[in-house]
Amino acid sequence: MYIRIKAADINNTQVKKIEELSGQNIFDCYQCGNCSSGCPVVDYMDISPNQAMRLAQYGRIEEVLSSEMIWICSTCLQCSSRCPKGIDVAKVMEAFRTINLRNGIGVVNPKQLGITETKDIPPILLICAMRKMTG
Amino acid sequence: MKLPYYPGCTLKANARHFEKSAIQAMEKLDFQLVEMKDWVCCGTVFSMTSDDLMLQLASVRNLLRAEKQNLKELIVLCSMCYNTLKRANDFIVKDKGNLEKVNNFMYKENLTYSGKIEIYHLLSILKDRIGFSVIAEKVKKKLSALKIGAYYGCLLVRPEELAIDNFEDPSIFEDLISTLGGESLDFAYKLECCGAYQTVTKKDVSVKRVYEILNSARESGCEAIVTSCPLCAYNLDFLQKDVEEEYLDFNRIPVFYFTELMAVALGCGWDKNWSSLHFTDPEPLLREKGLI
Amino acid sequence: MKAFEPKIVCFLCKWCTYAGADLAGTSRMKYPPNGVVIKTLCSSRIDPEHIMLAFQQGCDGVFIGGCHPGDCHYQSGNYKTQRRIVLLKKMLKQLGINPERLRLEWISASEGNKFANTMIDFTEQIKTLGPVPKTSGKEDK
Amino acid sequence: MKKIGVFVCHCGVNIKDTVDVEKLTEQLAIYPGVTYIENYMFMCSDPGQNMIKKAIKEKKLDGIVVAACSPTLHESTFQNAVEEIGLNKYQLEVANIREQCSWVHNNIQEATRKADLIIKTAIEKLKLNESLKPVSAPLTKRVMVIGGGIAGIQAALDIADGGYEVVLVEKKPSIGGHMIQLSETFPTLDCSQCILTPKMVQLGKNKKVTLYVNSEVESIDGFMGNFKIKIKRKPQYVDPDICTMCGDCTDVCPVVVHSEYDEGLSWRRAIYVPFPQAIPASFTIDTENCLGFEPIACGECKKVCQAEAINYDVKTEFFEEEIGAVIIATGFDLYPVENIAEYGYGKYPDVLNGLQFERILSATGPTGGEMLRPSDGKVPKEIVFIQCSGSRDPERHKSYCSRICCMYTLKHAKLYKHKVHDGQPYIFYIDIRSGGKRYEEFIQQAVSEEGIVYIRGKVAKVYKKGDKMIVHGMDTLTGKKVEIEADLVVLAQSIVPSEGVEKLIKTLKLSSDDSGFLMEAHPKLRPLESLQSGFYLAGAAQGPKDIPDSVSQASGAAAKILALMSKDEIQHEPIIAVVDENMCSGCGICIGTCPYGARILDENKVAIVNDILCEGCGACISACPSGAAQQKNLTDDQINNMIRVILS
Ligand SMILES: Cc1cc2nc3c(=O)[nH]c(=O)nc-3n(C[C@H](O)[C@H](O)[C@H](O)COP(=O)(O)OP(=O)(O)OC[C@H]3O[C@@H](n4cnc5c(N)ncnc54)[C@H](O)[C@@H]3O)c2cc1C
Ligand SMILES: Cc1cc2nc3c(=O)[nH]c(=O)nc-3n(C[C@H](O)[C@H](O)[C@H](O)COP(=O)(O)OP(=O)(O)OC[C@H]3O[C@@H](n4cnc5c(N)ncnc54)[C@H](O)[C@@H]3O)c2cc1C
Ligand code: SF4
Ligand code: SF4
Ligand code: SF4
Ligand code: SF4
Ligand code: SF4
Ligand code: SF4
Ligand code: SF4
Ligand code: SF4
Repeated sequence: MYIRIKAADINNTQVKKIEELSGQNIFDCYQCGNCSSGCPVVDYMDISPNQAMRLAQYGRIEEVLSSEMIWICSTCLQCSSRCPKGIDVAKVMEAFRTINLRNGIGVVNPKQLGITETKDIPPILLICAMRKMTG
Repeated sequence: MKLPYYPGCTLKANARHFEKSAIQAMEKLDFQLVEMKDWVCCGTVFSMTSDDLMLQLASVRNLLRAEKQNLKELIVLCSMCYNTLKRANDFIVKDKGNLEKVNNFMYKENLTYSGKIEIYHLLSILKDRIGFSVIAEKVKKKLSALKIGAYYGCLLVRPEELAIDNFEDPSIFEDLISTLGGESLDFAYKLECCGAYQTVTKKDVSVKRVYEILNSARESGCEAIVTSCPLCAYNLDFLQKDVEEEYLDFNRIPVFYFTELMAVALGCGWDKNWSSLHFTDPEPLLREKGLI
Repeated sequence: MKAFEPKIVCFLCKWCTYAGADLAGTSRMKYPPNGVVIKTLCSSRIDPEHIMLAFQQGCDGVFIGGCHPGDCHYQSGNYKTQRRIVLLKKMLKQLGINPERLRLEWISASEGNKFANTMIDFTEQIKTLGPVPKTSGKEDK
Repeated sequence: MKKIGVFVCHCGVNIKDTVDVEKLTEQLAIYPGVTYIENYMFMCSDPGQNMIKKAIKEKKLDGIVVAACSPTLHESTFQNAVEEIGLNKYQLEVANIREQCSWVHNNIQEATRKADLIIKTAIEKLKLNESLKPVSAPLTKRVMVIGGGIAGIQAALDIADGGYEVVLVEKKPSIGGHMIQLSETFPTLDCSQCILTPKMVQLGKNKKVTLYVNSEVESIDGFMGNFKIKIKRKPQYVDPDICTMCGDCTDVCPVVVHSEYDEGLSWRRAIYVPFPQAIPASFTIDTENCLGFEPIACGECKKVCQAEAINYDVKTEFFEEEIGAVIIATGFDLYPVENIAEYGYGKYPDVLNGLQFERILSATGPTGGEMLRPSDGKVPKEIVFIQCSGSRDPERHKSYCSRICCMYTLKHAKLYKHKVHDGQPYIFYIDIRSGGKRYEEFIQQAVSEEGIVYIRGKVAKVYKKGDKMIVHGMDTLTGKKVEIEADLVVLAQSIVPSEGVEKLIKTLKLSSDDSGFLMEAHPKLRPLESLQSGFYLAGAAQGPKDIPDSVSQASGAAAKILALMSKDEIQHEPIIAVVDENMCSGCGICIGTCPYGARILDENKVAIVNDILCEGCGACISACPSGAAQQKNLTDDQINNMIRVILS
């Protein structure tokens, strides 16, 4: 329950990386919360999409990278379609995942997916999950 | 008339009835869906990272091969493939630099992609090219007594640039249902995500989504759901098993592909094999309504 | 040899930059005395021909000060000026005059500081560029 | 050639310590044109001024340069001094050798050299200065107010009080604007109609006021001080002077339509009074809905009207008024709910906009002031209010803050609590903006004592489930999604310029800002005036505003006009553009350049300048490709001579 805000963190290189990967300006966000209130899976998230945006504004990218929420986001684009500031929030979420994935961090390990669980699942669903969540 | 179409892997696997019913229904409308040759995976999901050209390659390879086969357009049935192919196409067409890089990478294809292939969803073809009024004339068995909830999910309407209709208040699906003589009922969750690939990692997320969506449809009086996405169809239909265990007030509800309903209405009848590809078998409902 | 002292003509809009220059004075800020001011009601009064004449007559730098975008006393004069200056800079280049010799800045009545700093900076810049070429066509730095 | 006198000031030590005034005097004495030169310790002092006057008289000077402080400080002092002795004030120039020389430089040699140049530029300019007179024109002492809301009413009353005639043009059948629809008003919760109706009556009775209702401005001619304005009045078919307000006609009228006054929540007939306190007090026939009397298809109302007030033969009339100045007070409208898909697109009867809720709260409203919801007439036990609906959303709706909705939403919640004691209001907000006097206290009191729950976050979706409205929102403070089963939802829709105002703006050749509100001449220093001379702004027409602000602006604009009317003629600075008609090629480039519409091409295709409208910016002059245009006392020759002298 304590954050040390430092000038050096705001707009640090990690924030710039997120902005570059997503093509979005993190500082456009004025914290209206519309992204979160429309998000269909926010009730399973540890931090909400608007909180992820806020943490990014403070430069606390690590905190978002290690959160569960970025993996729970199902890229439905509801947030992007409603953001009053025109931020493509889903792209920001994708940028967080991408940084993790490029560092080999993911939550789906294809080798560990059980055959019985997956045999009925359509290929498109499996491949999607692997592309979005295999580091 | 011939229409070149892109099936995608799932239409050859879990969603065989989607493809079959589409071909049959389109024949009744005097259109022949011709599968494009040498297609590969659509890429399954569009990568939204600005520098991830690698992840666009699968999509573009299909577009390039379509061009090689002298096609001008591709008709897509699966919402997911539609979304991925169309966005990938936009991504490289809007930025010449991207197009060039992708082409260079695929030099072995012996052709460079010009960016001129148009991607359409079958629903748009039905509405804009064939016209609902024309279809209405060919309906043999009106779906009169059937109360249907049109489920769009995310991929047909988001992002706004590729939405096949108004992205906040679409009606193309409902209009098709009325064309076929059915009654379409509005429900609050028709544009909400089904949980998508969370089914693989966090099934409980999808299960809750499916419960909420189907319940909302039920409460609005729907007897069946119609969709155009094999991913949604899987979640909405097959997860009903888990929903049942989790939520005691839940009642099963059949989930159709829109082409199945078209096939029935246009007089192709119901293929027994299709039933086995559903979890909640729609046959009893169709029988009850006297449609088969 | 005496060091090069550039001659600079400053066109200042009465409502903003002229008042900003006055404020630099009342605040006793210091800047080099190279620029001499011609006051206009609006920066949009300045005709490219005046600027060309100045360069012809051996002026080493021309400075134009106007109101910030949106603050123009006459609604849109500063936008008109901006468009003209962009074009003029291209012309200067063709005539072999370094376009850097012409500077446009938005300085409000409250920006005495900015006025003084701009004068310091601009004079420095012109000093490094050296005197304006006497005959047109001769390569400017 | 002019005989020029130069007076160099020491300003105590302020100039003298950095500029060698003696040397300057010596050098400049021999400068061409200079007949007389002197220096003195304090030029602005009485002895200083007398020195100038004396020199003018004795040396017959016809041009004066005072080298001293900035002209902003003492130019008018010296101008007055020379005028006293009969010299035109435009024959005086001030050379700024203090603020822009002695105070900003250290080196005496350099500063003196620069002061020398500054004075020479002033001399060069002065040589070609003309003697000018202020531009003046006659003034029609009548004022038009367009829009009869609280802003228009207040402005009209103030001007009439000041003794001038007012013509008020209102497009609806009655004055009153939106304020007449309100229940009680923040922050004091006094009854809106109780404070407005007396003003309306006062206006209706005022002999100095001519009221045109059902009317709009059709066209305009002329310029500040002398407008000719054409008004189009649609027929009411009922003569207000004869109608006794008995209401017999309404009872027999077979047509029933939604009432505008009740925002569609109740019904009225085709012959109706907009509301009981309407001014002018009269019935009106709404031709759009009346079954028609061309040929007479119904005619029931006329049959029963014993006073014979109804006349179907009245036609649309046109009037021309001569006007000196105009106030625009056309107010606002609410952004249509239909534009917001996720809140139900206006399709749910239990999703209301703020004005509809005002009507439900109002004792004169469709429910007689009882808190009942439209769908089934039940008392709503839980209400969700959604702020910023359509505001602060540059991506999809309006980018600006509508400024009044935070306040009226809280007022709504509070008034609701007063009516339904066990009811629960929730307000979704992003920020609470309560900047007015006693506004914040009004909010805090309600939060701590009235049980109103504020939830910080935007609502994503509203939908119907059974007889409840389900609201999905976010509480960004706890980071949790919230869901509320409400009985009623009220949207604080953004405030937008009133419908059709863009047409009025075009007709009057005014300008609007990027949101369509009328544009003020300067956001801070001239917020009551339009950029175009002779037009003034009041109320929500200029931007979202509450009643106190609308009234302040209206009275302010009225005061500006009273100041204008107190003169016999209008006058302004003569430093304006002139066109040499022999040189003008008629290309028309200058026409579009002028921000004030002061330039037109005459019948011979020669550009002319309207002296009264020209503000002297000079934009047209530098735009003219033929060199046909000049600015008085700042001609191209003057500027070029100044440049030459600087570079000499
Ligand atoms: C729901 C709600 C609640 C509010 N509650 C409060 C409150 O409690 N306290 C408070 O201080 N403020 C409140 N306000 C704000 C208040 O309504 C406005 O401040 C006020 O009405 C502005 O007055 P106006 O005269 O500028 O505009 P309006 O009231 O809009 O009047 C404009 C008039 O001009 C007329 N008109 C428009 N166009 C033309 C035309 N082209 N030609 C001729 N006539 C034209 C219109 O018919 C209208 O009569 C509330 C507003 C809303 C929406
Ligand atoms: C930090 C700060 C920043 C601001 N920034 C902005 C901004 O960016 N934009 C903006 O629009 N506004 C800004 N403002 C607000 C702006 O300063 C005020 O709106 C404005 O100054 C108010 O003007 P005034 O004439 O009413 O009062 P004041 O400026 O306070 O003038 C009142 C005058 O009355 C004199 N006086 C007081 N009592 C007496 C007496 N008994 N007898 C005689 N004379 C008396 C005082 O000496 C003073 O000269 C800012 C304010 C502050 C504090
Ligand atoms: S919707 Fe947009 S502005 Fe609002 S909190 Fe989310 S990202 Fe920020
Ligand atoms: S894209 Fe992700 S974060 Fe955005 S609404 Fe969908 S699930 Fe939530
Ligand atoms: S005229 Fe100006 S410079 Fe001269 S004494 Fe007066 S204030 Fe000082
Ligand atoms: S019946 Fe005649 S007098 Fe009575 S209200 Fe109607 S118009 Fe007026
Ligand atoms: S003529 Fe028109 S207004 Fe009169 S009663 Fe008939 S419908 Fe009503
Ligand atoms: S006044 Fe309040 S409710 Fe209205 S737009 Fe501004 S912040 Fe939103
Ligand atoms: S000087 Fe300015 S205001 Fe006057 S006519 Fe020219 S452009 Fe218009
Ligand atoms: S720009 Fe010059 S030449 Fe052209 S119409 Fe205007 S005054 Fe005449």
